[in-house]
Order: sequence, then C-alpha cells, then structure tokens
Amino acid sequence: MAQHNHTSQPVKKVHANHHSMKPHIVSFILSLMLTALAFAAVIYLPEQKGFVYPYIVFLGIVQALVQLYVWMHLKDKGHLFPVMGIFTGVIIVFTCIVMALYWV
Amino acid sequence: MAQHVRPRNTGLWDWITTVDHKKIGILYLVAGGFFFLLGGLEALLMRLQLMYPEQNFFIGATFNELLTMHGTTMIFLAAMPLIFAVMNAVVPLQIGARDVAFPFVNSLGFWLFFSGGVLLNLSWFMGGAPEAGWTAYVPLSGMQFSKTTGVSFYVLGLQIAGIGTLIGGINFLVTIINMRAPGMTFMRMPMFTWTAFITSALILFAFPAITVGLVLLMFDRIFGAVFFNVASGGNVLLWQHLFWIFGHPEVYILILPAFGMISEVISTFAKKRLFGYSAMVFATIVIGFLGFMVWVHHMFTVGLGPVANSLFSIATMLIAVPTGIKIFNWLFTLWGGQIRFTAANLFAVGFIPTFTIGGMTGVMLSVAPADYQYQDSYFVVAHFHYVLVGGMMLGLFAAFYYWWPKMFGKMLNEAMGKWNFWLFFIGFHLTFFPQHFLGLMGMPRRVFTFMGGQQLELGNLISTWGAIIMGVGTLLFLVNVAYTHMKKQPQAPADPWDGRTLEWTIASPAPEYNFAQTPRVRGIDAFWIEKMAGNKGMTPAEPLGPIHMPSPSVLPFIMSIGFFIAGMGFVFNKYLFAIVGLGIVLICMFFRSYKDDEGFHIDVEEIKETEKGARL
Amino acid sequence: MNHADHGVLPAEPEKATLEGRNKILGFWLFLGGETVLFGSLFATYLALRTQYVNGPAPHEIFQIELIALATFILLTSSLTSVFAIIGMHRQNFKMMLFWFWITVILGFAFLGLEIFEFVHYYHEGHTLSSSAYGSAFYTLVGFHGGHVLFGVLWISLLLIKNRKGLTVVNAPKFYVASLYWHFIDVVWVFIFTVVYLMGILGGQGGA
Amino acid sequence: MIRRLQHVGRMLPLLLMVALLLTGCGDPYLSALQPKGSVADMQFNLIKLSIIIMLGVFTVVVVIFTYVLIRYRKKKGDNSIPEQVEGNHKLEIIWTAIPFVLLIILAVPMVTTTFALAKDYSNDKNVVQITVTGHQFWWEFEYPDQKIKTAQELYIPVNKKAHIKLESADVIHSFWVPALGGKKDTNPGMTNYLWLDAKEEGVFQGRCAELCGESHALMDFKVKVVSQEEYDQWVAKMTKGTNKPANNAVLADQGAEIFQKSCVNCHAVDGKGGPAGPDLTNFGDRTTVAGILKNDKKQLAKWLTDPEAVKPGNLMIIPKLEEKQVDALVEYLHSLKRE
Ligand code: HEA
Ligand code: HEA
Ligand code: HEC
Ligand code: CUA
Ligand SMILES: [Cu+2]
Repeated sequence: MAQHNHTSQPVKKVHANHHSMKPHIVSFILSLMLTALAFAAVIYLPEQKGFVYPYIVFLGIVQALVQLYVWMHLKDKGHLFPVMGIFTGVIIVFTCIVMALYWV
Repeated sequence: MAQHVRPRNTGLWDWITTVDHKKIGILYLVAGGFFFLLGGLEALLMRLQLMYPEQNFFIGATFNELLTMHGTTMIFLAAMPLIFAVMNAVVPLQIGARDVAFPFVNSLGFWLFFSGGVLLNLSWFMGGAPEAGWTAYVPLSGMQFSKTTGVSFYVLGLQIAGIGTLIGGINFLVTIINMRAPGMTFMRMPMFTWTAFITSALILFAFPAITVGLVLLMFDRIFGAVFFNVASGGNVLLWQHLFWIFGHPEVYILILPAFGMISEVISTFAKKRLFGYSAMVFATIVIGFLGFMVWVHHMFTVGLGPVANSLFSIATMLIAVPTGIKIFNWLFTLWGGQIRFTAANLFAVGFIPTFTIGGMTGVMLSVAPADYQYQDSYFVVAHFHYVLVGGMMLGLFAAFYYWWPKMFGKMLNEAMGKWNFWLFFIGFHLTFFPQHFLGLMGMPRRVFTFMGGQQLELGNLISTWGAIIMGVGTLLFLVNVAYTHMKKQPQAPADPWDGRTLEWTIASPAPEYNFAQTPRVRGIDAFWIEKMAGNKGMTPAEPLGPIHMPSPSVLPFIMSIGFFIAGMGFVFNKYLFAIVGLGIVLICMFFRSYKDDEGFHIDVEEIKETEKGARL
Repeated sequence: MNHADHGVLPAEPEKATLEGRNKILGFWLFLGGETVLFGSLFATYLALRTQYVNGPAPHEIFQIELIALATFILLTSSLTSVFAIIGMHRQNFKMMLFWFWITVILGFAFLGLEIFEFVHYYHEGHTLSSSAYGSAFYTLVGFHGGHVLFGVLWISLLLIKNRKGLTVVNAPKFYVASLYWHFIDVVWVFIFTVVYLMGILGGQGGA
Repeated sequence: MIRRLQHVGRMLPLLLMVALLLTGCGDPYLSALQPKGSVADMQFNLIKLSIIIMLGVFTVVVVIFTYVLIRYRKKKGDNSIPEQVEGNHKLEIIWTAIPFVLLIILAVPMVTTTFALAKDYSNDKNVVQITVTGHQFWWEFEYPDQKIKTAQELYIPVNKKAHIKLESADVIHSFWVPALGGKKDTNPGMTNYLWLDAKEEGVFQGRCAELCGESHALMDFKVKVVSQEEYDQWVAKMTKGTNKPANNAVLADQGAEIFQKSCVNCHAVDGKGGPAGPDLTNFGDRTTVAGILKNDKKQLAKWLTDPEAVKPGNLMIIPKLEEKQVDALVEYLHSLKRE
C-alpha cells in the first residue's frame, strides 16, 4: 500500500523489550499483589475505614499506572500525545470527582 | 500492487459518499447554514412575541419550545458544524496535508451530526419540540414534568450529533499531530490551525461529560432509572454539574476557532505577521485549560456555598487575562500595517470591540454576588449573544468571505459583503445592547411576555427591530451567495488576498489531492516567506508521483440512518426499531472492518493535467 | 498487500504505515475521552453512593469472592493480550492468535460472572429503579460490561477475519484492540476498588 | 499608591456619570439599578465597580482601535510592505499585568460580599424567619414561628432582616426581588437560605427566574414592605383575626358551599383544606389573583372561568363553572378578608 510519504514523525525503531515476556509477567504478579492487598485490607481491617479508603485507592492508582506504562507501553518513546491525552483526561476526571464529593 | 480504478461518481451520490474533507466541509457549511436560518427564524418569532408587552402569538409551551430549539439549534446544529465546515476546508491545506487522518471517520462525523440534527427537528412534527431550555435542567426535563416526547428527541438528537462531533474532533487532532508537511513544526502552524487543534482537544474532553449526562437523563426518561428523582434518592444538581462541565468548555470550543479565523484575516489584510504569535498560542492553550475549571459560574445561585462561589468566581476572572492578550495582539497586528477593508476584514475588525464588550460583561457575570442579580436575566442573554453572535458569528462571516474562493473557486461580491456587514453589525448591536439594561431592570430570561408599565417596553421594541435588521443582513449574505454562483465569472485566482499561508499556494478551489507535491515549510507564514524571498511558490519536499486517495463510501450515510432509526425507536419506546437501528450500525461497522479500503491512485499525468489548468 | 508477505514485515508492523500510526494515536486520544466518560460515571456513582432509599445497601448484597474471581479473570485476560502482542512483535502469528483467543474466552467468562451477579442482585431487589444508588451502580458497572462485550465481539471478529497472516494493515487493528482491552482492565481496577471494596466496607464514608 | 489614588480621582466624574445613568433606569420597585435594600446595595456597588473597570478597559481598547484603523488604513498607491514585527515583550508584559491588577481590585470585594451574603441568620431572634416554597407557578410563604401560611404576597417589616428558607414543591424555581437583592434557586430535595432587608416601605416586584414550565413568565409575586406596627398588626390579623361579613352574605354563602365541594381539596382556608393550591385564608386582602391579575371582581371571575387562558399550563384543574357559580365564588373569595 502506498502511503502518504510526508510525515513529520520518522518511523520509530524497535525496542528490545517488546520481545521479552519478563517485564510483563513481573507486572502481572505486581498487579495481582496489589489487588490482593486491597482485598485483604477490606477483609481484615473493615473497621479502619479512615485508613482503608485512601489505601485501596492508592493501590488502585499504582496498579493503573503499572498497566498503563508497562502493558500499554506509555513508557516507550513516541508516546507524548497518548500520555497528554490520558492525563488531561485524568485531570478532568479528578475535578469531576471533587465535584461529586463536595458540591452535589 | 493492484492499481485500482478511480471511482467516478457524480451528483447526489457523490455528495453522499464523499470522504474528501473539502467536500465534507461544504456539506457542513450547507447543513449548518440551513440550521442557522432555522434557528434565526425561531429567534425572530420569539422577538416578535416580545416586541410589545402582553402579546399572544407564541405563549406558554410554544414559546418554550421556540427558545429551547433556538438555543439548541444554534449551538449544536449551526455553530458547531459551521466551525467544522471551516476547519475541514482549511486545516489540512494550512498544514500542507493531502488529506485528513481518518477520511471515513470524518464523513461519518458529518452524517451523524446531520441525522442527529434532523432527528431533533422532527420533534416539531412528532408530538412537540423539547421545552426545557437548551440546558434541559432536571426535574423539569424529566418525564414527570415534561410529558411530551420533546426532551427525548433532545436527548437522542444531541447524543447522536455529539458522537459525530467527538469523532470529528479526534480526526482533527490526529491530522494536526501526524500529517503536517515537512518543516511545519507546531510553532510554525498558522493560528487558525492552532485554535482548531485546541478546540478539538476540548471537544475530546468535554463531550464525554454531556454524553454521560444525556445517558442518565435518557435512562431516567426511558428505562425508569431514578438519577434525578428526589424521592428515590436522586439529585437534581448532578445534571447541572455534568451539563456545565461540558457546557462551559463548549463555549470556548465555539469561540477559539473564531479567534483563529480573526487572526488569519487580520494579519493578511494588515499585511503583517501576527503580533506576539507565541503569546497567542500560549493564551489559546491557557484558555482551553482554564475552561474546564470554571463551570460553577453557571451555578452561582444554586446554593453551593460561599467557598465554592468565591473560588470559581476567581478562576473565571482569570480567563480575562489570556483573552486580553489576544485582543491587544490583534490591535498591535493592525498597528503599523497596511489595512485593507475588504468585507472579510470588516467582519474581523468589527469583532474586536464587540467581543470585548461581551467578554467584559462576562467578567461582570463572574463576580458571584453581582451575578445573583444578573443570573437568568436578559443581562446574561446579552452577554452570550455578544460573544456568540458578535464574536463567533462575525468570525465565521469573516472566514466565509476570506476562504470562499478556496472552497468554491469564486469570489463573493465585495460591495454586497459590505452591506451584509453593516446591516448585520448595526442590527446586532440594536438587538442585544438594550438587553443588558432590560436584565438589570428586572426582566428574567425565558419569559414569553412582560407586563406593560414596568419601563421594559422601549428596550424590547428596539431589540426586535434590531433582530429584523440582522435578519435582512443575513438574507443579504444568501443573496450574495446566490448571485456569486449564478453569475458567470472567472475562476478565482489561487491567491486573491495576497495570503501568507499554505492554502494560498494551491489552486482555488483546491484540487482533490490538495498538493501535487508536498511543500517544504521554512517558517511561520510559509507562503509569505517564499514571496519575500522572491519565489513563485513553495519548494516541494518530494518528487511528483502518483497520489493515493481513499475511496468514497456510503457506509457513513447508512450508519447514520441506523442511528437515526435507533434514536426514533428509543424516543417512542419501540425497542424493535432501536435494535434494528443499532443492528444496521453494527453491520456497517462489521463491513468496514471486514473489507479493507484499498483506495485508488491519481497518476502523474492526471496531476500534471490538473495543475496546468489551474490559475495559479 | 493483504496476502503474501509474512516474514518480511517490519519490526513493529503496527507502526509501519502512516495509517497505522494514525490509528494508534487516534485510539489513544479516544481512550483519553473514554477516561472522562468513565470519570463522569464514577463521579455520578460517588455522588449517589449513599442513596439506597428503597433498595438494599451494597454491603448487604456484594459477595467478595465473586468479585475477586472476576478481577482475577479480567487481569489475566489483560496479561494474555500482552502475550498476543508479544507474539505479533515476534512475528509469531500462531502465538498471537492463540493468546488472543484465550483473551476472548476469559472475556466471556467475565461477562458470564457479571450476568450471574446482576441476576442475583435483581432478585435481592437491587435494580435500576430501586434507588438512585441502584441507577448509578447499574449504569457504571453496566457501561463497563458493555465495553467488555463490545471488546470480545470486536477481537473475535478480527481473529476470524485475519486468519491468513499478519500484515501492516491488520497489525494496527490488533494492536489497538489490545490497547482497548487493557483500558477496560484499568477501568475495572477502579470499579472493584470504588464500587465493590468500598461498598463492602459500607458506603457511608467519603473517599 | 498615590498614583493610584490620582487615577481613582480622575475616574470620579465618570463614576458619578455611570451612577446617575444607571439609577435612572427602570421601575423603582423592580429594577436592580435602584436598590432598596442592603443586599441589593452591596450588589449594586459591585456592579458599579465592575462597570467602571470595564469602561476603563474598553476605553483603552477603543482608543487604540480607532487610532489604528484611521492611521494605518492602506492609502491608494502605497504598496510598501510593513515591517513584520514579531512581538514586543514589554508591551506583552504590560497587558498581562494590568488586567491582573484590575481583577484583584474586583476580586477582593467580591469575596467579602460573597461571604457577607452567605451569613446564616436562622437562629437570630431579631430576624423574621420565613419559608418560601416555589410551586408551578405560584409562591407559598410560611412564617413558621407565627404559624402563618399565605401565598403570592410576602410581608416584611421595613429595616429588619428576613431570613428566607427556600424550598421547592416540584421543579427548580428561583426567588428574585431585583430591587431588594439577587436571586437564589429553590431546589427540590434541598434547602437554600438567603437574607434580605428593605430600607423603604413599598411594594416590590418579585419574579421566578428559573425556567419552570409553561407559565414561568407569569410566576410573579410581591414583597410588601411595611412599618413594624403595620407588620405586627398583619401578624395579629393573620393569627387571631376573623373575617368581616360579606356585602352580600347570601351569595357568599352559596359560594362557600361550592368552595367546600369543588375547591377545598386543593385550597385551604383557616387551616382547613388541601395543600395543592395557594392558601386562600386572606385572599380578599390580596392585590392580585394568581400573582398577575388585579384582584377585582372581573379579573377574579376571569380566573375562575378559565384559569388556563390566564396562565397556560397551570395546575388548577376545575370543571367549567356556570356564571352564577362564579359570581357566588367571587363574592365568597372576596369576603375572605382578615380583621
Ligand atoms: C462563545 C461563547 C462564550 C464566551 C467566549 C464566553 C466568555 C466568558 N463568559 Fe460566558 N456565557 C456564554 C458564552 C460565552 N461566554 C453562554 C452561552 C452563557 C449562558 C449559558 C446559558 O445559561 O444559557 C454564558 C454565561 C456566562 C456566565 C453565567 C451567567 C449566569 O448564568 O449567571 C458567566 C459567569 O461568570 C460567564 C462568564 C464569562 C467570562 C468571564 C468569559 C471570558 O472568557 C471573557 C474574557 C474576555 C474579556 C474579558 C475581554 C477581553 C479582555 C481584555 C480587553 C483584557 C482586560 C479585561 C479585564 C481586566 C476585565 N458567562
Ligand atoms: C450561536 C448561537 C446563537 C445565535 C447565532 C443566536 C442568534 C440570535 N438569538 Fe439567540 N440564543 C442562543 C444562542 C444563539 N442565538 C442560546 C444558547 C439561547 C438560550 C436558549 C435558552 O434559554 O435555552 C438564546 C436565546 C435567545 C433569546 C432569549 C430567549 C429567552 O430567554 O426567552 C433571544 C431573545 O431575543 C435570542 C435572540 C436571538 C437573535 C435575534 C439572534 C439573531 O442573531 C439571529 C439572526 C438570524 C436570522 C434572523 C435569520 C434570518 C433568516 C431568515 C429569516 C430566513 C429564514 C428562512 C428559512 C428558515 C428558510 N436568543
Ligand atoms: C387541582 C387543584 C385545584 C382545585 C380543585 C382548585 N384550585 Fe384554585 N388553584 C390551584 C393552583 C395550583 C393555583 C395556583 C395557580 C397558579 O398561580 O399557577 C390556584 C389558584 C387559585 C386562586 C388564586 C390564588 C392566589 O393566591 O392568587 C384562586 C382565587 C383559586 N385558585 C380559586 C379556586 C376556586 C374558587 C376553586 C374551586 C372552584 C379552585 N380554586 C379549585 C389549584 C386548584
Ligand atoms: Cu418558577 Cu419559573
Ligand atoms: Cu461559562
């Protein structure tokens, strides 16, 4: 297929880690652990809500970042606009959440 | 590589299947223009009713239908598509691209907008139009208080049109990020392309909020959910938040492209580069960002408390700073220039003081305790028409006069254009200036009448006469278009205005493939640089070769029909229709994904032929 | 171009053409929009999280084992779709197909659990109309479920259609589908945290 | 600082002009430009301050604008190419900084006023406590301490604060008395507060400022500001008073009978009757029917004959009444006068 051969962005070169399973298995185990920690906190510390709420939200955010950066390759080069897209979204989501908690 | 034959379609079929951004631009222009006339007609009817106190032409529900449909039509079905029209016609040309990133999606975007718009307007004939205002506040817009199907039409029409707008926005983002010609760095992009870029980003992040709002309202109205039903624990402020988290960015979605158009027109007709280009870019980004942080200024009177009100009041005021930067940069672009008062430039120049007034009443509104007086009064109506009509519409008219030759290959008549400007401009101020005072004198908005003897008569009378004059001005534009296209006249030159940017380096109208050879860009105002260097045109960045084009497709049109049928099905609780409609959509998606579009090629001979015929 | 040339693919076939790069970037931006979409749904849920007037409260009906299982399934499916993309990058077409099919199967398993769960709640009197809480719950979780459903259908279709081999034309499609699938998993992380775990704790508190 | 004062000094005549211009505007009992209470006063001060700032900015813009358009228009035959100026940092900093300063000048009184207007007087014994409920398309006023319920006309004593609790019976309305102060919404499922006072006796026009359905335009009410004595008398009348006998007692009795049959489900008189319509206990004293018609025989008859023609979409649904019945009802309703 002929392409529009004018582009301001050169074709990206390969990154070796795309071929390797290791980082992905590591992040899978990490995700499992984070999930398990969250469930455990809810099961074993049901009375300490003041701690558990922020704690599990924090775990969730860490897990989301791991998945975004490792599995969805945001850590790789050439992902400036995806990163901007997602995090602009996140900022707006954050304002929405604040709205929901304080002003509705 | 298989050489595919170039499909040759003509007439209606061609318009329905086209994926050419220039033609889609024209489709947006025609459809948006039609809806503008419709919205204008609704405005005229309202103004007629309010010409004298206690008249009885359109009262009660009818008036509410008119005002809801006027606002909704103007914002979603006139302003948005007219902006998309100019973006489609101009952005790819300004960045030296042969096409947009997703031609198919682009066409789907148009057809979705159009079917949403048609769906919404059919409500007039199918049980009544929505009557809860363009803001559709719950619970008034809920089933309990709005028993006709009007609001359901509103919900589904906007939902469908909104999806179209959203994918259109993504298309422009990717086009601008990935398809720029060599040398066209971000900081060399023309101002209009910049504003189109930021506007598309705002669309991407703002529309999902209204999508969710509309889904909640639809579930409440159609599936018995209770989001807004206070007795079941629902909350009526939730809708207002979701609406305005979208709604405020929406007004910047509308004004930013107008800022871009003005920037192009003013710098061309002052024969100067844009003063403070980098500050302009920066200001655009800041306005876009702040736009998401101020939505509560529409809700000062709902009782969120002094802390929220103060914070959002200050955040809102801050937007005056980047906007002020823009105003002064335009003034200083004109400063020291060689100003030519063409029709396009009249509109652009008229924009400056008019928008300034609108912006300043905006800042007045942002003062929360004072807004307790202005809110939902005609003062607000005056404010937003100053920014929307005096700002955005003047910008759009400037853009039409300026880019008409590039879109159609014909020049609009200048003398008529000037009449068009003066009638519209004077009519505009007559209509909306007195409304500031009406509001302060105690006239609420969205009222179908006012009582005599409260000193509101004069203002309303002037306002109605102004609207009539504005209507004549608008009609004059139509006459101008008709005259231009009926009269035999030579094809417009490629560069009629002594332009500065890439779109003026190619023939008018632009050939199908835009650029025979992709140009190499050497700086801001790329064409002007070459002109000053004594070059005839741009230096090509590639040898002449066959050009690959996407094939036309009727799928977008069919998909939009599917959405239309589904929408109707939901409005009338006929789920069979809904399923059939959505089925059509899914089948089209299946086909699209199943059959790869291989496109076709325009060969070198044909390109040479076309280029020879062009009047460069 | 659809046919032939396996093996001579560029290293990252999904980004080899401008069309491919456009598709991937466009899809990322779309995910940015989806972020706001789910964010608004989360905000709605949070705003109404204590409004279970006539219906049951979350801690009365949620079953933590079920949620743990669903979470595990979806997380694993995300991993398998990573493997599929690794297969693509190794130009091992069979490997890619295999892992994508596993992903699809896991996706269906997740959906099955969710349907089972919803039916169960329905019998407990927790419905779309039982309370504002119910409306918010079903809309948020249902939107996610709808995304899962769309995802499995989409990936299946891709797999059925592209049996012949990998090309620079279909590589971006697979890549984008895997991005979509990961995104659904990321959203689920917040759903199990905010909706289920916090619900089980007793939704009264703030976050 | 001194420069700033001089600046303000030069603005003074302008300020006076603006004030004069604005205070001349509109019906004195309706217009926000002729404030008659401390809330409206504070708001009017902010309005004036912001208008002055805006006029200043606008003058600068228009002066530059006019100069540029006249001075730099292209002259015939002049084909020179203007210098392509890139920008000017000094200028750009100036027009970024000055608006900032102006906004701070505006923001400070904004914040203080916002908090002043949000003061809670709900437990203040010296403040009149009132509950206002918005209905499609009429206003209900309740004085919980005195156990008075009325509609369409709100009585408050002059120079005394009133703390107003805002509620809604159906959709969102907004309570607005421009000459006394800004508006606040009545939200279903929520309670809002607002305080007001009036510095002058008189009848002030109030309106609903949020689209609430077909007759939103006609959802007017009146605020009657009276002297403290008059107010006390009114309270006494409303709480302990009885009605004066009607002029035509026979007719009025007939009316009362019809009323008990067809109207009492929705309207209460002396605490007996349904809540769907306005309380009519003191209807004879009101100056309006349904907030918009003059309360005389003819207009009341018009309302009773065809309420829909007066207020489209209103929720008073009654069977068609005969002329005689209407006459009787009018006589009866006008006899509902407190003494
Ligand atoms: C194109 C559309 C557009 C634009 C650009 C704006 C711009 C602004 N708007 Fe407007 N607005 C609307 C469309 C728009 N608005 C609409 C449609 C509504 C009503 C919706 C409805 O209820 O139906 C509305 C309502 C609205 C409200 C709510 C009113 C109410 O309902 O009570 C407020 C309150 O803060 C507000 C504020 C502002 C401000 C501060 C700006 C600023 O961005 C303006 C900035 C510009 C300037 C200030 C001028 C130039 C600056 C200088 C020359 C520098 C120096 C200036 C100073 C120091 C002051 N707007
Ligand atoms: C881009 C947006 C936009 C535009 C361009 C306009 C344009 C105009 N608007 Fe609009 N207006 C809104 C957006 C806009 N408005 C919004 C959002 C609202 C709020 C709605 C709500 O409260 O919910 C509103 C509300 C609104 C009101 C207040 C209604 C109320 O609160 O009761 C009024 C009243 O004067 C008004 C008047 C006008 C007028 C006279 C024009 C004029 O500029 C129109 C000029 C054009 C014409 C006059 C057309 C001329 C053409 C013909 C006559 C030919 C017709 C032929 C065919 C159809 C084939 N508008
Ligand atoms: C279904 C309920 C209902 C019934 C029955 C009803 N009304 Fe009404 N009435 C209302 C409502 C609601 C209003 C307020 C209308 C408005 O202003 O929008 C009203 C308003 C009025 C008013 C004006 C009140 C004011 O404060 O200005 C009068 C007088 C009146 N009704 C008299 C009557 C009489 C007499 C009858 C019987 C023949 C009657 N109503 C029966 C509901 C009812
Ligand atoms: Cu009540 Cu408008
Ligand atoms: Cu706004």
